[in-house]
Amino acid sequence: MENLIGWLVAAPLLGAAVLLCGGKRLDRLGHWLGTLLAAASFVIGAVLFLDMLGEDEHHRAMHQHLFSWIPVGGFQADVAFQLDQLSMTFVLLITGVGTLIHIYSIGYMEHDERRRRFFGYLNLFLAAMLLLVIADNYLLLYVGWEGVGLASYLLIGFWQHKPSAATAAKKAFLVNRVGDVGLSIAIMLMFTTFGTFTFGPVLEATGETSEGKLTAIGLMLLLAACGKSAQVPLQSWLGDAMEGPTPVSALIHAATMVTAGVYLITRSGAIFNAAPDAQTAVVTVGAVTLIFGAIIGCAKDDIKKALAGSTMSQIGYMILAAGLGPIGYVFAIMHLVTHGFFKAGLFLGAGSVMHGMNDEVDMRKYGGLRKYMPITFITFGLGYLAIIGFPGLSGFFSKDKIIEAAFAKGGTEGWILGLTTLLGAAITAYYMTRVMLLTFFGEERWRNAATRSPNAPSAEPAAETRGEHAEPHPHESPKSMTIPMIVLAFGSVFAGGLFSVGDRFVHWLEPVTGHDHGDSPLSATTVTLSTVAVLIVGVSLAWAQYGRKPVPVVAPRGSLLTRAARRDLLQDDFNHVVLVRGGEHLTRSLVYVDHKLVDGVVNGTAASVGGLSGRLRRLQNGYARSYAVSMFGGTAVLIAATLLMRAV
Amino acid sequence: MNPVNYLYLAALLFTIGATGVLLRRNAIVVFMCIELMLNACNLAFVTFSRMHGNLDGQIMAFFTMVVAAAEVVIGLAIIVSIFRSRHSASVDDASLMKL
Amino acid sequence: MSFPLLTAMAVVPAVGALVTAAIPAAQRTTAKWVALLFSLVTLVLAAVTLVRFDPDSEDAYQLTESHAWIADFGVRYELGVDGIAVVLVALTALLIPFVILAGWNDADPPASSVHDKHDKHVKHEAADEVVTQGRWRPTQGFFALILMVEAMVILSFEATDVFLFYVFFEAMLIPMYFLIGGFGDRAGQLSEEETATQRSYAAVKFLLYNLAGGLIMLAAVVGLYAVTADDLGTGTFSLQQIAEARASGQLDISTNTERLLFLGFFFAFAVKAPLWPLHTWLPNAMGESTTPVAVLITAVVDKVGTFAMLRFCLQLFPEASKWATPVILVLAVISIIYGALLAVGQRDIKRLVAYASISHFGFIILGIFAMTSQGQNGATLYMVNHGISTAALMLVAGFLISRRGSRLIADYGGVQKVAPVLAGTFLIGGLATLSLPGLAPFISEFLVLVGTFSRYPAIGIIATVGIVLAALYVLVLYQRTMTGPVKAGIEGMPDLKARELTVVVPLIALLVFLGVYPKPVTDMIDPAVGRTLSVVDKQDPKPDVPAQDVEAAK
Amino acid sequence: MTTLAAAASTTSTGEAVQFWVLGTVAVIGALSTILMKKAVHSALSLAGTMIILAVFYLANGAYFLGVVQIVVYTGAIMMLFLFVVMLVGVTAADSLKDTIKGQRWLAAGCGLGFGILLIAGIGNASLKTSQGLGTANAGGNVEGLAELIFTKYVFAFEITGALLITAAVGAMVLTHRERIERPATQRQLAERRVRAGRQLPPLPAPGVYARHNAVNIPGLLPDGTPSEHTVNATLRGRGQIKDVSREALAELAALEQRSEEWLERDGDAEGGPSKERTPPARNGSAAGNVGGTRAEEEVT
Repeated sequence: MENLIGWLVAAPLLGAAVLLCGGKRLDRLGHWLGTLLAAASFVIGAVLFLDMLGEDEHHRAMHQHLFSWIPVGGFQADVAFQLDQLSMTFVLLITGVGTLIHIYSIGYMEHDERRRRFFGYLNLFLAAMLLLVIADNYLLLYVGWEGVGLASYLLIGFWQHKPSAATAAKKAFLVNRVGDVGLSIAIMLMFTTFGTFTFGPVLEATGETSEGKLTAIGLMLLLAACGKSAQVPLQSWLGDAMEGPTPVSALIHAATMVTAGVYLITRSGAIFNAAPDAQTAVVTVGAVTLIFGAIIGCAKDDIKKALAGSTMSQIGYMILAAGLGPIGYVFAIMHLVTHGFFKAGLFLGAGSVMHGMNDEVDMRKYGGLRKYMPITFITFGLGYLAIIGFPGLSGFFSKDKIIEAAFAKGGTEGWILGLTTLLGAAITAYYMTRVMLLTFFGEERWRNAATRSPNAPSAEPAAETRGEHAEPHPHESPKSMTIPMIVLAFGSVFAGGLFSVGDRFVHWLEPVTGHDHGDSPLSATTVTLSTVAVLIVGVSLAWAQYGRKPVPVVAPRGSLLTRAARRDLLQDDFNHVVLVRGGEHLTRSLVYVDHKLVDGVVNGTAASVGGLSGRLRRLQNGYARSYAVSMFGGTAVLIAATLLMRAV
Repeated sequence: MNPVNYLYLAALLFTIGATGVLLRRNAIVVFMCIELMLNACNLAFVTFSRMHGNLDGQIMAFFTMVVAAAEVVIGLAIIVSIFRSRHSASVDDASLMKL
Repeated sequence: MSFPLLTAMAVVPAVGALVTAAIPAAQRTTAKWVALLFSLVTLVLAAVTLVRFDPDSEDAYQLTESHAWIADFGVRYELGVDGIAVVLVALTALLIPFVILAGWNDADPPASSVHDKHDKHVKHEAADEVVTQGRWRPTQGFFALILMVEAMVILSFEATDVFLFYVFFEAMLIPMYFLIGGFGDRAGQLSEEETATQRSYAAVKFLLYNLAGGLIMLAAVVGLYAVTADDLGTGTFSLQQIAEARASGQLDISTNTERLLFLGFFFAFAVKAPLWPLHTWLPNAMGESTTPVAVLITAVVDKVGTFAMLRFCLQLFPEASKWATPVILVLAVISIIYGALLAVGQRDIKRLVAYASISHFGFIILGIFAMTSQGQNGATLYMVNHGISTAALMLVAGFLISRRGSRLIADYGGVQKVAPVLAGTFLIGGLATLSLPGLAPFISEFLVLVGTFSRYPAIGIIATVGIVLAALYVLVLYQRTMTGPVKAGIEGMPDLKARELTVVVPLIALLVFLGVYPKPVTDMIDPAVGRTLSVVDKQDPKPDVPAQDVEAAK
Repeated sequence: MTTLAAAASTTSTGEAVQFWVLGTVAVIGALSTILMKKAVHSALSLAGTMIILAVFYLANGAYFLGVVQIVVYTGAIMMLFLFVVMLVGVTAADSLKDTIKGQRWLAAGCGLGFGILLIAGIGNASLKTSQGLGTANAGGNVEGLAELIFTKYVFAFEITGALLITAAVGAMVLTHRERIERPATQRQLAERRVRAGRQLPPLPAPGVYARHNAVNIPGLLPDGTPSEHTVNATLRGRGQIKDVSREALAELAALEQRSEEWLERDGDAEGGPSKERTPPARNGSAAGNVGGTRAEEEVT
């Protein structure tokens, strides 16, 4: 049974290899192959899951050792897998959602001539992501870590002929690379500290080491997590990443890859538990991002960017939860899973809307679409209710638990965190309601929005193929797209309940992450009530602003905060001014220095030698008499010398 | 008076001769200067032989003369042939050593 | 006395060079095939050597050969390979066929070259070329020189006699000089004359730099002889003898002498493996020469420098090496960052790769002088991987350049749309250069970093910045050339041809394989590195909480 | 006896006087050798110096050498020099202004330093005692030398002889002009001249016919100006050309003036003409003849 673990990765990897190397002859059925292999890996995951359920909960972890990877002196890295409950959760989420999105993409990418390659990349992503979660040591995890980075790079830049896409892809990879540096340094620290970087030994050995080292490791891991999970200060790439095709945004930048950071922190729980300072850092990052993302989400008019903002803030929740230690790990993962469902659903819904609206992304040019695309409306709506935490839906359970845990952290810290999370919940409710209202309710602004700017921020090339007509004809998407949405909608409705009834999920993960209920200053009910209260506040605010009065097609100038938020709270400008400009100047000047200084010194010496020899050459003027002079002078010198010697 | 004075004279003549070699451009004159130097040496030899009271110095002078004769013969011959080819007896005109 | 495998491996290409050069001007193609054939034979021999080599045998050098050469000066013709050398020899033998294949048309008379911008110019220039240098046979010369270089490089990898090594270390320069100065890719933005002057400038610069290094080294070599002559009675150049004498304490060099000698050797090697600030010859040389030659320079010839640091600097002068370590490490780190930053600033594809190589050589040297098993294993592995990855990237870049006839990044754009395979291979080469996990260079780079970090944390951390910068210059290069709207002059650019694919695909396959399963190579290298470290008597720093012990405790 | 005395180690005052006087002269001669503009003058002053040296040899008891010096050097070698000077036909004065920059000062400096060094050397060499040649020359100076030459230095002597012979042969070889190609025939020469395109006819003879016929006098062109081609290049080089074109014209002018006078006093013709005719006759030149003929006409 354990030998199956490898196949989780192998199947999609095989698919990627075949699809990318296969060439044109695979164009016809390439997408089916890709989907099939994704599904296959889901089936394997399911089988392993059942098998795992068979075991008693403390011996559920499975291991598979393939081969010794880098055996160098004391440095022993193996290609070995570890599949415990935590990994299993991810495996199911990744393969499940992944498969659905493969199916969705069949319809979505129908008109793209490079669909085969798209599926190749998707498979590559699945492989890397699975490797990331089932690796049994940090180095192998690192491979998956960068692998998903590569896949995301390829997929964001899938429409490479669009400079914006190419740039966004590059940005994403670079920012991630910064995070990766953190991870690699963390690994080095582990190696120097523990002499190994396999999960088991490292996490067991944490007790013996100084807290300082652990804090350092923890912070480095946090840096990595920030990069991958788009947390402040490395969040800037996520918004641009929306340049990629919508399924990609749904799979990679909502459901799975961006949550890798949460996985990393949860996986390294032991380290963080032993390093409170690192935990504080984690919590702070989470809290900041939570609000940060939410604010951005409120201001964006681009539907995908708005959702991206919300992703940021939701992951902020998870990171925060993970930062709370044993109180929070379980809920972090739980929220991660539910979020995987409803956010993927929302994105697919958004994709479906754009599909029907000639790839218009500006929500101000939507409106009243519920009549035209009912299925999308319903699924999207369920997703919406889930994310704002409407009682009974999955988002409610997971988020509520996180808020509780935040309070349970105790002390002023607990209060701050708790209130932050509550505020976050309110804002979430606000901006999601905004999205909902702008898209599906109100009058049909796309009618009078006669002409759209030919190049909308993320016009997808498919649009050109479909031809630009002044007025879009909203229509429901094909089955291949709606079915996955429906499935995900189910997930987003019931998953939460399923997990939290009788704390199933807690018990499931406890052996891996450990769990304890903190001592919450507030009772669960009060928290729940307050959550609902802020939820209502948020919704009603949004209703007051967008539901009652008509929405201007052209965005109003808005307050300072709004404008800042539209520009991702000036993060990009900062990067541009400080990093890009500065970098350019640095390199330019260095090129100059290299040419003039380092090279100049050498050339200078060469020139001087040449000049000297030129001067010496003049002495050889070919006149016998001047040679005679030198001879004569030489003789004189000799005589002088002899005389001196005799004198001495 | 001490015969050493002859030596001083010889030195003086030798130096003059040498300077002449450096100064003049006419090959023939240069040759004469060389002769002058040789003669100065001869004078020195003779003086030495007188001081040491044996004739070896004079023998040396004798040989010097002979060799000088031979040298002059060849040298002048060379000058003549050079003059034939280059229509000039100037030393500087023969500055062919420079590329 | 068994079959002299090592000698054979050097003799075959040398003979090949002579044969190729002897082929009459008319049969250009035959010359190419002959050259390829000989290089392949060498490759086979190298394979045999790899098999015959026994990683875990006791003695330092295997397959040794030893004959008296210049008895009066104790110079012997001594060959022998340790794990490191054998791997590098194999690398050389492996790369040369690809270089030859890649340069298949580079040395043809320009008239026949596919070319767009200087076309007329080149044609008429070719015409009078035919007129003027009637019997000059560029093609034959090109391939003959390449084989010559191969022979010399292999010998200098195998030589265990310092003097013998020195001879080939220097002799290498001559064919390289002609390769750089004689054959340019006709892709300069300037007129033919200007490019010619540029090329000769580059060639002379290359020669002067390396000669300067070499001469200083010569002084050191003589000094070494003098020292051994003093202590052992009879002077010797043999690595083994000196090492033994050192071990037995029979030979003890005074600290200052040792340091001076070390510096003499190191300077030469630092020039060869361009270490900041001695690097400036590399961009010119690589920029002006044809891509195969550029590959030859950076992937093969420069390796001799780093290899020699490992074999000679460390083993002959352990104490001095330790003494110089801090400075060298700093220089190496500077090389890493500096090279990467300049790569970002380049406008010329080949120069960009050149600066990237400088950065990578910084990593190699860093690994060597970190004096940890990870570091040195990583460094050696790095030599191999860097050879392969740079070859892949550079050769693809060469194909690209030959298509467009320009080296400027600005002239490209949207290639990915017209020539997807080319773009794909280019991307993979680039990803290898930025050492993406799963491709070979990642392992070596990570090993170097770990090795450095475990002894010098600060330096290790600074070096990791190089990773980000690498990503930056590679991706910027890829974005500017391959993505975006199709630039003028790119439309209708043909995709990779069969010959080019045969060059690139094996390299990429190798990259992936070594990235996933480097064990065969590391098994070769590890014992040799262990031996080197024992000579320097350095142990890896122990982890403060060995996790194994913890488990044992449980 | 006196000679022996002169050869004695203690130098007599007479010798001292001789030394100071002749020494000065010798130095002056040497200086003029290197300072004279014309090679001939240098040669002569050198000869003078050598004779003085010969005297000094004698004074130092080297009778044989003294004689040899006079005979060989002053007699043979210097004459050889003079011959060469003449042969080369020295483009006489080679100016002393130096072609090589600073050469003169360099040379002077070197010479001075060198001289100082030499003299200093001799000065601090301990050469106080000097036993004369009395004993050595006891059996006669020439015999003494002969004894040495034919015993101790015999090989050197023989070799020197060989050297001399070689030198003689060498001189001959060098100076003997080897004909490489057949001498050009007259036709070839003519053709060459035509091809060269200058001076087709043979060079004009020197001298002004019937008046001057010396080689150093250029012939006159029709317009009365002297022609360069008529005189030997060497002479021209030496600047030893005697230009007579002016005086011929002057004489013509004078004659005309005189004939004026003739025409004035026509009456008396007795004896006068004979007296008058002499001056033109004195210089038997063309002008003179003209004058003469005219005179005869006048007579008849």
